[in-house]
Amino acid sequence: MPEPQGANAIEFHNIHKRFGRVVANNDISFAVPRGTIHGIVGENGAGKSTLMNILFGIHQADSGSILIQGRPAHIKSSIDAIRLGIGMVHQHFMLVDRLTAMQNVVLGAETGFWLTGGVGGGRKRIEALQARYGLDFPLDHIPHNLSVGTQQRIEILKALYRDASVLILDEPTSVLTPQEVDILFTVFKDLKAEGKTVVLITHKLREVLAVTDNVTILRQGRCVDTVPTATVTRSSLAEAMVGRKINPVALPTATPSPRPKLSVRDLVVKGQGSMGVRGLSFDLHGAEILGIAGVAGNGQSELLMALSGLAPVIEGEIRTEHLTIDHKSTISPGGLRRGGLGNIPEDRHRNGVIGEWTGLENSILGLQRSKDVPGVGRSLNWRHIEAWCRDLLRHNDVRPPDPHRPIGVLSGGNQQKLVIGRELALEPDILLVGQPTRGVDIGAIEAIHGKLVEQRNKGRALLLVSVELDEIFALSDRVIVMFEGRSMGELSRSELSETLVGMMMAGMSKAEALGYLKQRESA
Amino acid sequence: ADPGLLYDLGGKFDRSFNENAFSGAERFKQETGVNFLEFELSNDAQREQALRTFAQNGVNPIAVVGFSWAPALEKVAKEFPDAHFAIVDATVDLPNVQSIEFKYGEGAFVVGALAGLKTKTGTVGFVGGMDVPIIKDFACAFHHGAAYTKPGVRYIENMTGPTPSAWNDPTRGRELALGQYDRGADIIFAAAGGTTVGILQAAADADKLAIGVGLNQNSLHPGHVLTSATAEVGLGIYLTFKEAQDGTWRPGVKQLGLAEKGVGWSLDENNKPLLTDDEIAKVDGIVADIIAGKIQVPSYIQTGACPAP
Amino acid sequence: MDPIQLAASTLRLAVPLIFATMAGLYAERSGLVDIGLEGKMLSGAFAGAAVASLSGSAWVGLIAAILAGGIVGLAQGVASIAFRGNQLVIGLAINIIASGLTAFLGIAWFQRGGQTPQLIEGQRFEAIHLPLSAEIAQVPVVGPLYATVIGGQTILGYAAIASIAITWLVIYRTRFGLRLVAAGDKPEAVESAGVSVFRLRYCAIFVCGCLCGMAGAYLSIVQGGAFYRDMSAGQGYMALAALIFGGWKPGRAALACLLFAGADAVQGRLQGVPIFGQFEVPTQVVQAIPYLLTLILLAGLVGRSHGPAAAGRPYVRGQR
Amino acid sequence: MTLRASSILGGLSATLINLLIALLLGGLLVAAVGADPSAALRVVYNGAFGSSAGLSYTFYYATNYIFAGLAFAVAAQASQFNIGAEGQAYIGGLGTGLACLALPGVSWWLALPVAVAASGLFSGGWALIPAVMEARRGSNLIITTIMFNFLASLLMTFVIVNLLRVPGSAIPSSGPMPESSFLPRIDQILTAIGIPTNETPLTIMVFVAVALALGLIWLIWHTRWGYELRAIGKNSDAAAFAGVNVARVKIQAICLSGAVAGMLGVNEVMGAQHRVLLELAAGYGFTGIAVALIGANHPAGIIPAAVLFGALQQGGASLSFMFPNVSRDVVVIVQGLVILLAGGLIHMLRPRLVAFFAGLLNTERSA
Ligand SMILES: Nc1ncnc2c1ncn2[C@@H]1O[C@H](COP(=O)(O)OP(=O)(O)OP(=O)(O)O)[C@@H](O)[C@H]1O
Ligand SMILES: Nc1ncnc2c1ncn2[C@@H]1O[C@H](COP(=O)(O)OP(=O)(O)OP(=O)(O)O)[C@@H](O)[C@H]1O
Ligand SMILES: [Mg+2]
Ligand SMILES: [Mg+2]
Repeated sequence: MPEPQGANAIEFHNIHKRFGRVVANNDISFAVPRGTIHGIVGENGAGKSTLMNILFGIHQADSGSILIQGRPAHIKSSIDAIRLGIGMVHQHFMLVDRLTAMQNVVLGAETGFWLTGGVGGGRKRIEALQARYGLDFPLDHIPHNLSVGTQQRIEILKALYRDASVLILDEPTSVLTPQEVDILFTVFKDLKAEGKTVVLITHKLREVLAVTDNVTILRQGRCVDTVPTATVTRSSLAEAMVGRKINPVALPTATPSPRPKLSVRDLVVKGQGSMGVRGLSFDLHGAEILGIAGVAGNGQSELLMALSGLAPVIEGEIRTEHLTIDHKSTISPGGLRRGGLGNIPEDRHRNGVIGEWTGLENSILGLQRSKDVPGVGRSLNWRHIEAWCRDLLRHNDVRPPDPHRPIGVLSGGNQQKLVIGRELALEPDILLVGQPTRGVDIGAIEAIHGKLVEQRNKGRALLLVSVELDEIFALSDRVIVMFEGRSMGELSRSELSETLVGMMMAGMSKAEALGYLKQRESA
Repeated sequence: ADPGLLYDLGGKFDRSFNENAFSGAERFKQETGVNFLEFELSNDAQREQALRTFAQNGVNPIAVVGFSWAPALEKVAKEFPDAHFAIVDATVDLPNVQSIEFKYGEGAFVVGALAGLKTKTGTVGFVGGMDVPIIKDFACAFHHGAAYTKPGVRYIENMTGPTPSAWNDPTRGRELALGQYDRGADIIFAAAGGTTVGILQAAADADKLAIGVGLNQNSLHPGHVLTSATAEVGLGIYLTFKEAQDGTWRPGVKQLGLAEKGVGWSLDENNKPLLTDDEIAKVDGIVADIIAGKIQVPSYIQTGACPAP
Repeated sequence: MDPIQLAASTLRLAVPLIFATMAGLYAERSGLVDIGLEGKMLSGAFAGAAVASLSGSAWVGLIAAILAGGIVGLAQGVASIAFRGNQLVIGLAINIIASGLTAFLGIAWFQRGGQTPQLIEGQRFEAIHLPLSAEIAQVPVVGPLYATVIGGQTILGYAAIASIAITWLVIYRTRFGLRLVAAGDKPEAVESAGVSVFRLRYCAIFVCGCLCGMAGAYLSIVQGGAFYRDMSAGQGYMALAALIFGGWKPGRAALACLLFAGADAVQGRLQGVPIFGQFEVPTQVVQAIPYLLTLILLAGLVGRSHGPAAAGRPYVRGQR
Repeated sequence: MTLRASSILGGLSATLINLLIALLLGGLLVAAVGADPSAALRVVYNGAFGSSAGLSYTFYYATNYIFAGLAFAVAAQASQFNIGAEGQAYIGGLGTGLACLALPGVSWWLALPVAVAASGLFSGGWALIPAVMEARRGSNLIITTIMFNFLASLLMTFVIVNLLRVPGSAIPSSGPMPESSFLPRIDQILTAIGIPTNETPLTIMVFVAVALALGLIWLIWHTRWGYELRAIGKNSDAAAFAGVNVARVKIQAICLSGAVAGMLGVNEVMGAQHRVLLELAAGYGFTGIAVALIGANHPAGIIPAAVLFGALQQGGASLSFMFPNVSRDVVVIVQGLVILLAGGLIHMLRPRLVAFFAGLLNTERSA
């Protein structure tokens, strides 16, 4: 690690980077002062990850230079970056599911040839670091079975284990619960207090305002501005990023349909790395959005899987107008779709799109057995489908609206716009919505929220599963809080409060939580 | 015109009948100074093509090795009535084809008889290549030969494998032979092309006896190769080339058995120490009896089954 | 069937499989799919027999075999790591080229159809007779077991057993193994942890080649006593099957090798044995035993096994 | 558009350059055995393309490679690696043989559809167990199909030697097929229209092969079933989420792959050999894997790759005829080099060439 010179931990000078014809970084220059927390914001595809990947040696800049601790750095690979004291927590975690948490931390920084005494003597050091920064995780578990928040702590510790003095985090909070975010920010502050530097990429402006010292705004590959956080407001930041004003969606009053479109009774679903669903009942009516709140891993995913026909119902039943699913009569995802169900998956990469395919091919994924898409039948008429796809891309503001581009090269937000557009296109009666805005920029969030509310207003029934409380609060007519596979109670829109929902998410029933709050108020 | 030789799929150096044929052609070349053409197949479709190419180029006579050539030869020989052809191991009844057939069973019977004489454990073994009729024929005759000199002899049989690689898998051959020795056999007859050397190797490694096939393989592991059941494929090729050169070439069927010295058992300085004069005399007696028709050698190919000895 | 002899035969048949399976384990664990085991075995077998017969020493032959396997491995590495070729195609090509080239060189150097000269005593590894074998030979079970199963193997036989233990140690107990396993599952993670995936994979494919060379040396120097064209006879593919069967784990894969070898040994001994009194089972049915056994175990016991997640995917830095 | 054009141009030129490198290396080998490489190359070219008979042989081999390549590609589009075309074709050959033997005196145009159906049924059926094991039990298809190749060899040896063999014959093959069932040969057609041509095993099956390739393009890229198949191949989780019955489509794909391999059996039994021979698939099934991979698992790539392999096979045979020193091993090595360079090392030059053409096309446009 170089001896620090000057006041800046990192300086970017005129960084350029192109991918084919896409200019990802265009003449970017700014500095990150040592011992600060630095935010980077920008729309999807603005070039944030690219810049950080250049810093970490994963990509090489086409031109421009980087100074680390005041000295010119030639970062050819991550090995160089690590040697320079840079640690990175990637947007998609770099954890190996075949290794334990501890092995993951030690990987590449082992002390000797033999892995004796707790993977090369690393155990003691890890435990010390865990204690120092409050980064709790079980050392001998496989990361795959741990919550995302825990996985992230492993990643952070991995960087600290290598004596990182600069820590880069790419959208670390997009999958975290509010509690986990709090823990994370405490860690940031501890690091800052030790003189370390933190670079934070995020789409959540609230967090930028809460925790950063300075913020850099990127737009379409260019650096718009770098300013002290104290001088900006949420709306000024948003405007700088998107280039226009952002308005929260309005939720006009609506009357839910009298008969439920979807009824779930005493549902039990086997858990996959969590407890699963353990007896859940609710009704979902037309013209309403039912929000399912809860810390990730409390059975929401299993609920969605069962409702999609991907996980068997162990007990209880799911009933729609045409179908009943219980432990005897299973139904395939195809059958459910035919029964008028739209489905926005939680995990876009895994379930929502096929990255190597073009937008055209992706635009009928899941609709391939539908009778309502022009050109789709036993044989496919791609000319007709292309016309439909162009409409879809245009109506949903997918950028670029090119049906022949592989979907994988689009930014996450644009992929998500395509998925949502596709699932809404046939106006299904019931719509399952899982984490609709994960990793999506504020402009796109506005658009997506608008689409969902529009469907509700048209009388469709929407089940919204999200770990984002903001999102739940903004969109839901009613909210069910899930904890360990059960409902902690149902709240109407007027009852919603962050403290109440937070307590229920931690495992208190609605009655207990209300009682506790009343007690506290009177005290 | 130069003569030509077309090998079967096993290729020129299969340590078996193709190689034997090659050595016959080489002998012809050395003695007469006349060159010969040759071709190794890569697949069945090349048979007709190879025959035609040779015939069109005036190669004469054209000898083919192996029964698999019969259908192709039958077709092409008709197209070139002026060319002369010879086929080993099959009969093609055409006025311009000489068919050279070996009575392999007679040779196998004789080495079987020798094995029957020599076995101390009362068990003899047989390792074949693939489970195909010609190998069954060897096996059956060998078994009968052994039972002739040692009634009630125990007989074990193995086939190396299901694909043509069975003809060229000495390591498997060795293991199968070792297995047979473990099961009590002390003499094993190998009729498995290139796999045979593995069986002979096993005999040397286990200090037991084995019988070679095709060529005289007695010298490979002296003291461990009891004898070899030879078939003079090379002689057949040599003769057909020579006859054509001398103008004495005749079409028709040549049956080469013990009487014609087309097949036989090899006796040389390598295996002499293993045999007593009495044993040699007995085997020669059996040879004479077969030639005289006093002993009938069973034929699996004809009957589709091997009668119990 | 004498169980002692059966065990000894199983071990002999298992040796080349074990070497090749361990070889494949290194390659595949590092993220390189290797169907070129066959070709590397063949190269090793040829180099081993050729050099042993020229030099007159089995040891020099063995070293040549290891080097030949290693060099072919590195070439395969360059093609699949640096040039990011399709690993299946490269493996296939290696097998085909090795089959042709060994025969070609064999004919050029030794004539006789590419067969190398028969190795004589001293040019081959002999079975090692353990001390006291003769003395306790009379003790039932233990005596023959000691003399022919525990003892009675060649040096390469013991090396094969050792290769299982060493592989286990390397994979689970060393830094190299940790990184290797990680590179096969998530190379990006290894790179972001500051370790070169390329270097790891080159190491792995080189070790793989060396072990294949040893497998080949066993075929030619010990078993065949010479090199014969295509003498590996599909064992590289069987090794691959054993590797998958054993879930890419050293111990289990070695067990799979023993299973295949055992089934093969039993098969050889069951041929022509009348079952149910006089009824003679067709040879083909007996020969099918190892394959059927594998299928039944695969369907019944093993089920879905997950190999290294990144195997077959060329690693490109920063690709998403 | 320039993107697409430059990537196609780059890919093509990379393939051609690599092919040249492979041939150059082969030339060195030929020179090493004392033959003149340029003369050898001429012999190979003339042997493969220089005469109507040579051309016919080239296309006959190509027919087999097309079938085998398509068989692999069908399943590979669903990310299923069917290594079993060899055994499936072998069993398909049995189906063909039985169909023809059961229809003595029935002319070929009636026998062909029956034989195709029988072959497809046999070979597709032979693929069914591995397919079900893969889809329902997760048993690795590579292993199971390797095992089934061995089992096919065992079964066929038994059937041919014990059931189909002409009694009293030493030849391990069935008797000849009824002459009425022989497929019309292209040389007959050529001779009839005034181009006298030697008899070759090239029959109308070559048209069947091309038609099958076109049919598969339609099936895989222009039908719902093909769409679902490809979805499984790219991301089976997403496919399941989209309502694809993953297990069923996988089984269908693998069985179809087997049935396509069976057409190789039809070509060999009804077109070329007119009997059921031992090992009638003769390794085409294995080489077909390389053909498919070089052809990027797409029929449009498989056909040229198959012709290339056919030309190598046929040209290689001419080479061995003309140069006794050049053994068939040399031909095998050159084949291996072509697979390595045109298939395995295609990325060696491709990115550079794509970039080169992209630059070229861009400057042209701006000019
Ligand atoms: N490896 C790559 N190959 C081709 N294009 C790329 C690659 N990586 C990024 N891009 C493109 O570069 C641009 C910038 O991407 P980048 O990932 O840096 O955006 P981002 O600001 O991190 O977006 P997000 O908020 O969605 O994470 C995008 O247009 C993207 O499509
Ligand atoms: N999306 C859909 N909407 C309406 N009917 C459908 C849909 N998908 C399938 N069907 C019909 O439902 C029945 C059973 O569906 P199944 O999944 O078995 O399809 P299939 O008929 O096998 O289609 P394919 O032949 O393409 O596989 C069929 O008659 C099919 O036509
Ligand atoms: Mg990003
Ligand atoms: Mg269907």
